[in-house]
Formats: sequence, C-alpha cells, structure tokens
Amino acid sequence: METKVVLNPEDLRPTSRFLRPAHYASNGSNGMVQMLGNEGSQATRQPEIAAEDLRAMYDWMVRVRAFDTRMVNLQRQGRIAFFVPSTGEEAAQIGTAWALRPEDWVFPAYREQGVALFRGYPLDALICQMMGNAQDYMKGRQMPDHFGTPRIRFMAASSPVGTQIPHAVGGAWSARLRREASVSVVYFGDGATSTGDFHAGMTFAAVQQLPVVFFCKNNGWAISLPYAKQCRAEHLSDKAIGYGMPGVRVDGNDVLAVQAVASEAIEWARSGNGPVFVELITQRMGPHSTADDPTRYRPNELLEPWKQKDPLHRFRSYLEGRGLWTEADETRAWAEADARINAAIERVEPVGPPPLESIVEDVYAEVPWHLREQLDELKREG
Amino acid sequence: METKVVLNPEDLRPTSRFLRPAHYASNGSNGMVQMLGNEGSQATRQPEIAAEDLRAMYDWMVRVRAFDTRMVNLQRQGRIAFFVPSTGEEAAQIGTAWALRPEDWVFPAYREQGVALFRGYPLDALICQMMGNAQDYMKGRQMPDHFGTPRIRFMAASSPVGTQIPHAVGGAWSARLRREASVSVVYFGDGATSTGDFHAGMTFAAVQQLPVVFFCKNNGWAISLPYAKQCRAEHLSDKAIGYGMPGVRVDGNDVLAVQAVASEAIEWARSGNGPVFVELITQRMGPHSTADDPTRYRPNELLEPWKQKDPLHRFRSYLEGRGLWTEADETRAWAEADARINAAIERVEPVGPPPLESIVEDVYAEVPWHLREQLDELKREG
Amino acid sequence: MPVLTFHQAINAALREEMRRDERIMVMGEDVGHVGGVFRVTEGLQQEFGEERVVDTPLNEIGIVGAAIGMAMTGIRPCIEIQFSDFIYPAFDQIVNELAKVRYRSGGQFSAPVVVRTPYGGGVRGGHYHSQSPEAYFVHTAGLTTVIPSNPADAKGLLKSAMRSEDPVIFMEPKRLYRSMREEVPEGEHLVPLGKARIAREGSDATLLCYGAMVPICLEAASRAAESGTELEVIDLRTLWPVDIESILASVRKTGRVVVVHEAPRACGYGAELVAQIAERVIEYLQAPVVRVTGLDTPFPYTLESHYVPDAQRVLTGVQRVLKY
Amino acid sequence: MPVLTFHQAINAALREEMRRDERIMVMGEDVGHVGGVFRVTEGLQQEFGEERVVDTPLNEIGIVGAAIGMAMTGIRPCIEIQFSDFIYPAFDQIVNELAKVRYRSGGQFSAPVVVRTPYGGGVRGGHYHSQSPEAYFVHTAGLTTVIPSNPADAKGLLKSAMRSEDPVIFMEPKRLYRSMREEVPEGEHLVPLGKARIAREGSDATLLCYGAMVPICLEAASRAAESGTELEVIDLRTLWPVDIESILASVRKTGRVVVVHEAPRACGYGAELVAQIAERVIEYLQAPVVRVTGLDTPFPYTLESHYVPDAQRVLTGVQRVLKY
Ligand SMILES: Cc1ncc(C[n+]2csc(CCOP(=O)(O)OP(=O)(O)O)c2C)c(N)n1
Ligand SMILES: Cc1ncc(C[n+]2csc(CCOP(=O)(O)OP(=O)(O)O)c2C)c(N)n1
Ligand SMILES: [Mg+2]
Ligand SMILES: [Mg+2]
Repeated sequence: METKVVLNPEDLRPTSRFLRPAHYASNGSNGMVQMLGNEGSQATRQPEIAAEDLRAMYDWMVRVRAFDTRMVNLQRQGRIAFFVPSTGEEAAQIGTAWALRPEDWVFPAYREQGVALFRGYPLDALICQMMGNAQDYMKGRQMPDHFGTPRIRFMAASSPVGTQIPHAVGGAWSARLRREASVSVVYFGDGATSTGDFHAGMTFAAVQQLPVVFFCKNNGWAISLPYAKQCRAEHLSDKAIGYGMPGVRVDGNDVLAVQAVASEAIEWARSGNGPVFVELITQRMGPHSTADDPTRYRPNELLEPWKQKDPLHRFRSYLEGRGLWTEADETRAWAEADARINAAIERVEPVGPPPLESIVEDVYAEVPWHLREQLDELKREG
Repeated sequence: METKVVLNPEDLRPTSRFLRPAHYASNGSNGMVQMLGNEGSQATRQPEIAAEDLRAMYDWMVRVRAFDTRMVNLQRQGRIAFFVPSTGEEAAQIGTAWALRPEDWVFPAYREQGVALFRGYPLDALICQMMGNAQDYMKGRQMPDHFGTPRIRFMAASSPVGTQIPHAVGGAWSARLRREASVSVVYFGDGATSTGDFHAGMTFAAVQQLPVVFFCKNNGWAISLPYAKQCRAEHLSDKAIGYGMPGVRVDGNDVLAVQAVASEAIEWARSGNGPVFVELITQRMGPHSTADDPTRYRPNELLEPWKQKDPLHRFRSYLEGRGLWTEADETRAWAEADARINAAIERVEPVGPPPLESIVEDVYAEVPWHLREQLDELKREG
Repeated sequence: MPVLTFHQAINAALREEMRRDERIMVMGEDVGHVGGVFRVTEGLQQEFGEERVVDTPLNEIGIVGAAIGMAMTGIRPCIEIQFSDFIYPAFDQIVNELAKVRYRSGGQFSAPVVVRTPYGGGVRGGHYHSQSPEAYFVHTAGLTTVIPSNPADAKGLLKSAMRSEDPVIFMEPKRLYRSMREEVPEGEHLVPLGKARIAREGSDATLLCYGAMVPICLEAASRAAESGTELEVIDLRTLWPVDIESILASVRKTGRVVVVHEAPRACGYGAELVAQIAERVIEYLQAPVVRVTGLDTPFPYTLESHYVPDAQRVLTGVQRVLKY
Repeated sequence: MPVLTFHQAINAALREEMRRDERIMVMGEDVGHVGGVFRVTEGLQQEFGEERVVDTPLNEIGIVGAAIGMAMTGIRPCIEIQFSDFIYPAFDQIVNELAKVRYRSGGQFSAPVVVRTPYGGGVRGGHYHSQSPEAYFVHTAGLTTVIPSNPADAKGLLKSAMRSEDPVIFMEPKRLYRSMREEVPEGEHLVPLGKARIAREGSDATLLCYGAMVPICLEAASRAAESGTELEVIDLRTLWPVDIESILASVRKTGRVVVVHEAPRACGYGAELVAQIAERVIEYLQAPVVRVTGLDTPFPYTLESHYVPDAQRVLTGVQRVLKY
C-alpha cells in the first residue's frame, strides 16, 4: 500500500510556521493538509497519538455514524419529527473534538452531534432532545439537533445560520477577561461564511487577537446551493487573509490531519497568538435534513468520489495497515454502538412531554405577572 | 524636481493585468498605485488627459474645497445645523467622478459632496439640502449631507453606515438585467468595511460578477476609531481576495492615480469582467462632522505628513511644473468658486421650510387614510 | 377554474406576473434550481432562466439590499426570505432603507420590492421556523403588510403586491401551503391591497383575523353556529394600512370583538386593532375586545399546540365577549 | 447630593457598578478613548483600562453577538449602540439570540447583557438620529425594556439593569443628556425594574409616559393646573414587563387617560397600553384612551417639531378625554 504524508513534520510542532499569518496570508491557494492518503492508503509518519487512542478515535467515529443512521431511521418511523444528519462529517467532528480540552468552549451549529457525544453529552439526554420530551435539557423547546449544555461547555444551538460565530468570539473574550486558559471553538458551514455574523466574528476576533478557532466545515452545500454560487474565492480559507488571520485548509475526511491541524490551531490560540480559521473540506453525504431531497439538485456522480473518501473507511484502512484494527473489532464496535443507542431509545421513549407550566418558564429568570396570567388563561381555555 | 511614476504603463491599458484577480489575490500586500510624487513632485509619464481637462480637474478640486470650507463656516454661524466635511478627500472624489459616464450610477455615503457637484448636482439645490428647506429635492426630510437625485443618477444617501453597498450591487445587477451598459459605483469608508452590508455586497457582486466598483475611501478613521482597531489585515484591499475579486490600492491624494485606477476599474467592470475593489488611501483632515472634536483622539503630529500630501497642493505643483497653472489661475479659481457659492447661498437662504402637508407625503405613493387623519390632527393641535 | 393548493396559487401569481412584466425578477435562498424549500417557486427558473430567478448566497442583507438597489433603478424584485424567522438579519435594510427610500429622497426614488416570506406555526418548527413577526412591519412606516388566508386571495393579493409602487411585506401562512386547496381564478385575478373581506357574515360578535387564523376562526364560527351564535369573520388581508371601514362596520353591527393572531400579544397587531376600535367606536362596544393570541414567549416546540390559538381558544374568547 | 446631568448620572452608574463588579465590561463604537459620541462613558477607559472598556469595530452584530457570548460564559457586558437608529443590524442577534438564549436552552444558559442606546428626537437628527424603536423590543419576549426620564432614575435604573439576570434594553432620551440636571443620590441608589413612578398626582386625567415625554407631560400638567385641571403623570420607567398595577390604580382614579410617546403610533407601545386598559378596567373609563404620538412616517428633519409631541399636543389630547 502506498504511503504518503503531505504535512511537513515541521508543521506538527506547536507553534510551527504553518500557523504564521504571513505564511497563510501570502499564500491564499496553499495546499490542503493531509495525513491519510485517499482511499485508505497509509501515512508513513505516525501521528503522536497512542495506539489505544487511535482505536478509540475510530470507535467514536463508528458511534457517531451509528447514531446518525439510527436517528434518520427513527425519523422515518415518525418517532422523532426531524433530523439533521452528519454522515460524512465524522472525521471533522471527532478530529476537532479530540483536540479540545474540557475547559474549552464549543459553539456549535446544528450538525455537531458527534462533537457533543464525544465531549460527554449523555446519549439519553441527546435522544430526549430529539424527542423534545420532559427529560430534554432544553425542556422540549427546540427542534431536534438544537441542543447544548454547560455541563460540557457546549452551547445550546439555534437555527439562524452564523449567529453562533460572534458568540464564540465573545466566549473567547470572556475567557481572556476571566484569565481562564480556555479556547472557544465554533463550528459552521460553507454557507455561514456569507453571513454578516461571520464577518462580524472574524473582524472582532482578529482585531482583539482572541483565543478562538473557527472550524468551517465546507461540505460543499448550503441546502441546494453549491460552493461556486456561495463564494467566488477559490478557497474559503482565502477569507482569513482579509481579516489578517491565519487560514488553514485541511482534508476534513482525514481524521489524523484534522486532529493535527485542530490541535495546533487550538494550542496556537491558547498560547495567545490570536484566532485561526480552519477550513475542513468534506462533503455532506446525506440530505440537508430529513425534510430535504438532495437528488433534486446533487447529481449522484458527484457523490461517487466522496464515497471512496469516506472518513471511516480511510481511517479503518490505516488502522488495519498498522495492525490496530481487525474485522472482529469492527463487528464489536458497531454492535456496541447500536446496542447503546437502542438501550437509550428504549429508556427515554416512554418519557412524556414537558409540563404545560414549562411553556412560560425561562422567558425571564422569574415568571412575570403577564406570563402567569397567560398560563392561567391557557389552563382555563385548554 | 524629481519625477516618478509607480504605475507601469502596461497598467493603464483597459484590461491590463493589474486588474486580474490572480495578480491581486496572490499579492495581498502589493504596492499602492501612485502617479504624482509626494509633496508636489512630478510624474514623468503624462496622463492621457488633455491639458484643458487637467486644469478643469484642479478647478473642481478647488470648488469642492471652497464648498467645504464655506459650509463648515455656515454651520459655525448657525445657518445650517450640521455638516460633514470632506477636506483632504478632494482627489478621491474628483478622480473617481471624472472616470464615470453620465449613465453610471453613484451610491454615495455622506461625504461625497464633490462627486455630486461634479456630476451636476445644482449648487443651489445642494445648499437647500443643507438648509432642509422647501426647495431641497429631499423636501427637508434629512440631515445635511444626505442628498441625492436621479437627475444625475446619484442615490439619496442615508446615515446607516454601509447600507448603500448592497444597493450598488443591486444597481449593477439591474443594469445587467436591463441590458444597460452602465456601471454602479459605491463610496464608503474604512469603517464601513466592518459592516455586514459590506460583506453581503462584496459576496453578491463577486458571485454574480456584476459591473460594480467599490470605492473605499480609507481616511484612517471611523469617527475616533483608527484603522488598527477596525481591521487586522495590513490593507483593506486584502479583503478583496477572500471574495475572489481584484483589489487595488491607490494613493487617494493623487488625483491622476485615482483617475487612472478608477477609469480602468470602471471600464473593466463595464466590459463584463466583474467587480473591482479600490482602496483609496487618504486622510480625513477635518473632524468627522461639525459635531466632532478630533483633537480628543487624533494627535496633531499625525496630520503633519498629510498636510504635505494635500491633494490640491500636489496636483497644483504638478500643473505648475507643466506650465498649466499660474498664480493668477489660482486666484481666479478660488474667487470664482467662492463667488458662486456666495451667490447660491444668497439665493436660497430666504427659502422657507417645506409645508406642513409634506410631512405625510411620500411615505407611500399615495397618502393613506391614517396619515391624512394624522395630518388633520396635527393641524387641529398645532 | 383550476383547483390549486396555496403554494401553487402563489406560484401561478409569480409566473403570470413574470410573463406580463419583464422587469420582475425573483431571488432568494434555494428559490431557483430546486424551486424553494417549500417548492413555491418551482419551475420558475426553468421557464424564466437563471438571470431572472436566482439562487443567492446565504445572506439576507444582500437579498434585501440588492433588491432595493434594483428597485430604485427600474427592476421589480420579488424576493423570498426562506422563513420569516430569518428576516431579522435584513431588518436594518427593511426598516432604515426599504421603508424610507421614498420619504428620505423627497419622493425622487422608490423601492417597489415584494418580500415574500412564510410565517407561523403548525409545522413543528420550534422557535426558528414558526414565528409571526408582522407587528414589527406594521410598526414600520412606509411598508405595506399583507397576509393572505386562502389560495385565491394569495394569488390575487400577490399579483397586486407585485404591481404596487410601494414595498410590500407578503407573509405566507406556511401551514396552509399544502393543506388548503380550492378553486383559483385564472389570469387577471387581482385582489386589491387595503381591502378586508367578510369571510363569514354574522351579527353576534366579530372575529378579526388573517392568514392561518382565518380557517381557525371559520371553524370556530361553524361550531358557534351549531349552538345558535352567529359570528362574523373578517379576514383583514392587508394588515397595514388596514381597511378600517370594514372593521368599524362590523363592530357597529356586533358590538363584540375578538382579535385572533398567533404572534405574541404584547405590542402585537391585536393591540393596534383594540386601540383603533376603542378610539373610534367605543360607544358601540358591549364588551371589552378580547385578544386570543400566541403567548409572550418564544415559540415552543413540543408544546406548540398550546401556543397557537385553535378553535377552542377562539370560542373561549367569544364566550368572554358574549358573557360580559 | 451631587447635582448631575442625565449623562453624568449614567456615567456614575457605570463607574460604580464597574468598581463593584469585576465581571462588567463596556464596549461599543467610540465608547473608549473618547468616551462616546455623547461622552456618556467618558473617563471609564482611563479608570478601568482598555480591556474592560473597548472601542469596537463598526459592526453592531459583533457588539451584541460578542456580548451574548461573554454573558453566557460569566461576563456582564454593558454595551452601547451609538444611536438606537443603528440597532437594527443587530436585530437578529437581539430577537433570535439575546432574547431567547434562556428559553431555548431550558434555562441552562442566560445572557444578562445591558444594551444602552440613546433614542428619540429633539436634537435635529432627522430619520437616523431620532428614532424611538421601543415597541420592537416590547414585542420581543425575553427582553426587559427600560427608559428613564431623569438623572436620578437613570442612575438607579441602570444600576438595577446591570444587576439583572435578564437582558435589558436600556434606552436613553438623548435630548435630556445635557438639558436636565438634578440631585442624584450617591452610591447604592437602586430603582427597581418593573415599577412605575407617580411623577405628579392628580385626579382629573392620567398621562402615561416615559423618557423624554415625561418632562413634556409635566409641563402640560403644570399648564393644566393653571386652569384647575389636575393631571396625574405616571412615568412608566420599565416598559415591559410593565407595572400594570400602577397604571390600573390611576385609571380607576381618573377614568380618563392620555398615552404619550414620540414613536410612531401604529402598533406602538401606546397601543398595548390602550389594550391593557381596555381589557382590565374598561368599566372605569369615562372616555376612550387618547394616543398622542409621533406620526406614522419616518422621522422628519425640518418639520421635527411637528412630529414630536409637545405640551400643546398633550393638552389637546387631554381636552379630548375631558370633553368626551
Ligand atoms: C439566517 C438564516 N438564513 C437561512 C436559513 C435557512 N437555512 C438553514 S441551513 C441553511 C444552509 C446552511 O449551509 P451551511 O452553512 O453550509 O451549513 P450545512 O447545513 O451545510 O452544514 C439555510 C439556508 C437559516 N437557518 N438562517
Ligand atoms: C450602522 C451604523 N453604526 C454606527 C453609525 C454611527 N457612525 C456614523 S459615521 C461612523 C464612522 C464611519 O466611518 P467610515 O466608514 O470610515 O467613514 P468616514 O466617516 O470616515 O467617511 C459611525 C460609527 C452609523 N451611522 N451607522
Ligand atoms: Mg454546507
Ligand atoms: Mg473613515
């Protein structure tokens, strides 16, 4: 099997030149960082990650894929109303999440279930959120996939695209003010780079040199809009130049490259060097959401090459090549993941809806008079 | 006297490489285009502008400066309530305006009196706008400096910074839809590049490859905020890269360079090559507005070098060097400009306020029932 | 007459107007190639080409801002904001620009843009796919706000909006897109802006409503009729400038009024109706006007059915005005 | 007690709270080095440093958005929007984020941000330096909207706002910044949110007002008193959630009400007051509530004095309720 490493060894050192603004600013069309070859070829240079951890990384990717598959399934059966799948984006999620410390803050979009699970969002609670039931941390107030909790420093997502970007900047700013050595990371898509919120966030982060890392998952689509109609620049990472910020492109289906770049970016930011923009090149393999039919706008041929680049497949080949993964491991990993999910569904599906009273709670810290009245009215009328 | 031309002769041809995206995208810190030396030194290569036109150009710069000076004066005397001076930005105004055709559309900010006058905004009407009287085209509805009229394809300015940027993009788009060979140009400041409207306008213009030219007058300040706190990139023109658009930096106090770059950018856009971003490097020599006291935030030393680079002074030296301008010309130009302005003030100052009825007009095409009622109420109450 | 769903009726209006008037163009997120996430603009790009039906980048400032620039220079954009919940990034362009272009230029420029946007609950959309922001627009001088309640009106009102010289916020009750079908007149069917419609005549009390609340109010009226109470249902159609005469005529007749909307109550559109009625015909009122509305909370997900008024809540409101 | 102008009183509140609570930071356009275009934040950067008092780039999305991120993670931002006319670029962050963070997260996160912003006419500012957008915020569930009318309240209310667990839109009547001076209690002077103030007692009619309209209403009341009419002036202070009890008590006493604000009328805050009164105490009303407000037009420049209510217009309104 052919091996290749595109990333220069020099580039893996904490404050290597690859994150120096000058390097990136002057080289808008620089190459994409890659460690795993396409289609399962091997990296010669081994990542600085223990064998057990590499196995765990893959295991996590399996869990995320299994969760995704199962939720789409539940939606088809009408057991949850909606779902936003992230199939194809497992490496982008687990690779970046791996690079975070517990004290770091995550500002997600709606396609980051894997990041949440990895950080310790309880599976039961996550499924409760999909069901919007009484045990959902969100109290059933939001559509599926709009979850979060301070327990794992994972903010509660909203739907408006891009709004979380300035929040993350504020999170990083807050950390600096509170002398906390944390980094804020924010996830968003290619589409989000067009929003005013993106522009605001990038501008503020750069001017203030805040410890924030922008993870842009360029999955090729904003619902039906392809990249070329979203942005005229060759690469989204080119945008970083205009903000005076380093911008990096990484193969988002290569979990080792993602982990390496993410770690470096995060530690760069943590060390006070300012923000970094990371473009993760990937592909949304499923529909935008369960309400979408991608066959109306995305030719199947377009997906074929991406199927070859499946992040699980590539990483598994690598692990197998190093003798770290076997067919038996594979069977066990999937069986365990499925079993865990099934058990969780079984546990939480009987949970009922949140109580009627909750409809007026949390608008303010205390329920004010007019909402008490409106609740009373509801009770009388209903 | 030393002569120098920084601009390559090659660069003055309509579709020269200097507007090729690749050139600019890969060279974020490219030099600033300059034709006149600093402090009045000469350009060896003569611009392709007839001697009479060069004289007229300077004459216009005098008129703009004279207008500015007089309006600040009127404001101090309480004869107008407010004014936004553009002293120091005459070359940026006349150089760009010179490059426009009558069929082109101008989307101004509030600091473009010179562009308006040059395009034929009647002096009387402009002063009426400053006074908000019955003969103001705007019917006295806006603060001074918020003027415009379709007669010269100069849109009515508003105060929110940046909002005119997507309008200009729409104007260019409209021209393309209507098969009109016009270009839309939009003026805005360094501060405006931080707005969401800027980001929207640049993104849409680039993706649609519209005939629009972005004239960003980088005068160093957004009220009290200096460039370094607005933007971390070395140059505003670097921003163009992230949109996949050519970006050019030009000495905004060098009317010949401004005219050359503006012409090229405008004809580039007119020829269907898409949008161009032009950064005009200048300095706001006066206060942000008559309500501002810049001594509170701008050290006087900072202005000194800029006084040397005064756009009128530099261009006059050049003209004198070529034997195109004499002391007598100078005296006459100022006298004529002042006389014209004084005559206009005298004519329009007696004009009264707009009639009370006008307060409810133009909210809609027709005055609706509720506004007729509200006017009646006013009349009864007043 | 063809039978069309609500979304087909809007599609017909767009198609007919685009055929009639070359100046019209349509843009928004996902409106072109796939015909919109609700398929309302389906087939338009195929018929009118990519120049007149445009998929835009994800930025509402750009959609509204570019439309204003177009409209000031001779194009008639009919733009879509994918959900009215996502209209706020463009709020500055709408409030400070779109609504004020004519006034601030002394009538020299105008911006006849139609902003189409689906609104309201009933699709399990939670906070961000269910909002009813009409009051923000009614409070903004210079805008005309229109909300149709049925396919025929949707077509006729949208055609009028597209011919208006003023900017129109055209809000579409998304829950009716596919759930309501009826005969829709072909061709030149124009419903004038600023005119309400008596959806059902009655003399015991008046229900003032619009959009998705009209079928709810009609259902309530049918149920009330079973027990002999005759409710008049006024479908306002244009929220502002509102057809005040039709409202007053009905109030003079019934003396009892219930205002129904799904938007939050505080400073909602219902408040303006209450105030108008109180100012003009208080002497006819036999009971205080009752507001049956959404709650002053963000729009919930699981408890949505408690949030949006239904026929039962409307009838409870009716009882309150009848029993006063 | 020191005599302070309105803007000095706000400055004092900011200064004292920043000394008391390290978590507070201030940011906005031009608020730092020069202390704001109205000099309200003057001297704060000098005292608290560039880290806690920040001049931001020109983007309101960023100001509000970053403040939300800060507030969710333990900082207490008190931000300035230079003029309330320029708050709309941040409208999405305010309506969809700031107001909903607590609700959508099931109470797990909150965003206690204070948004200070000068509003209203009286400074010859035309469309874009005179607007009164309070109704937009009152209509947005999750926000508390506060408008002080005098220096002492400005200080006491702002201090309370900065201690609130909920986001507060704090609108400052810019025309009073320098024109109003009075004694302001030093130190721990807290005026509770949600409590109105009887600015003048009277029994013939009630004037409901806030912010810059309070001195206007007081002037009207003095003039009315000369001819023997005793007007009660209620300064609402917190617009929402409003102190309904104080309003109702006054209405029960006088039976006649004039609501005064400079914002446009349609769906304005006055409409909500009319509706609340009509719903709760209609039987006490001896005349329909009259609204004396700005016009439903953009804010004009030259004709500004006709647009903003003055004592004369208030008195005409009073005549209408008295003579009904
Ligand atoms: C402000 C706003 N406008 C429109 C939408 C509707 N919408 C939801 S997701 C989406 C596309 C987002 O694309 P991208 O940022 O690339 O993220 P992806 O879904 O591909 O992960 C759009 C247009 C929205 N949620 N918010
Ligand atoms: C959206 C918005 N925010 C704030 C303001 C207040 N303001 C007026 S001008 C200005 C600075 C503009 O700077 P720049 O764009 O560089 O233009 P310049 O005044 O230097 O010509 C600011 C902050 C505004 N008008 N609009
Ligand atoms: Mg995407
Ligand atoms: Mg500037």
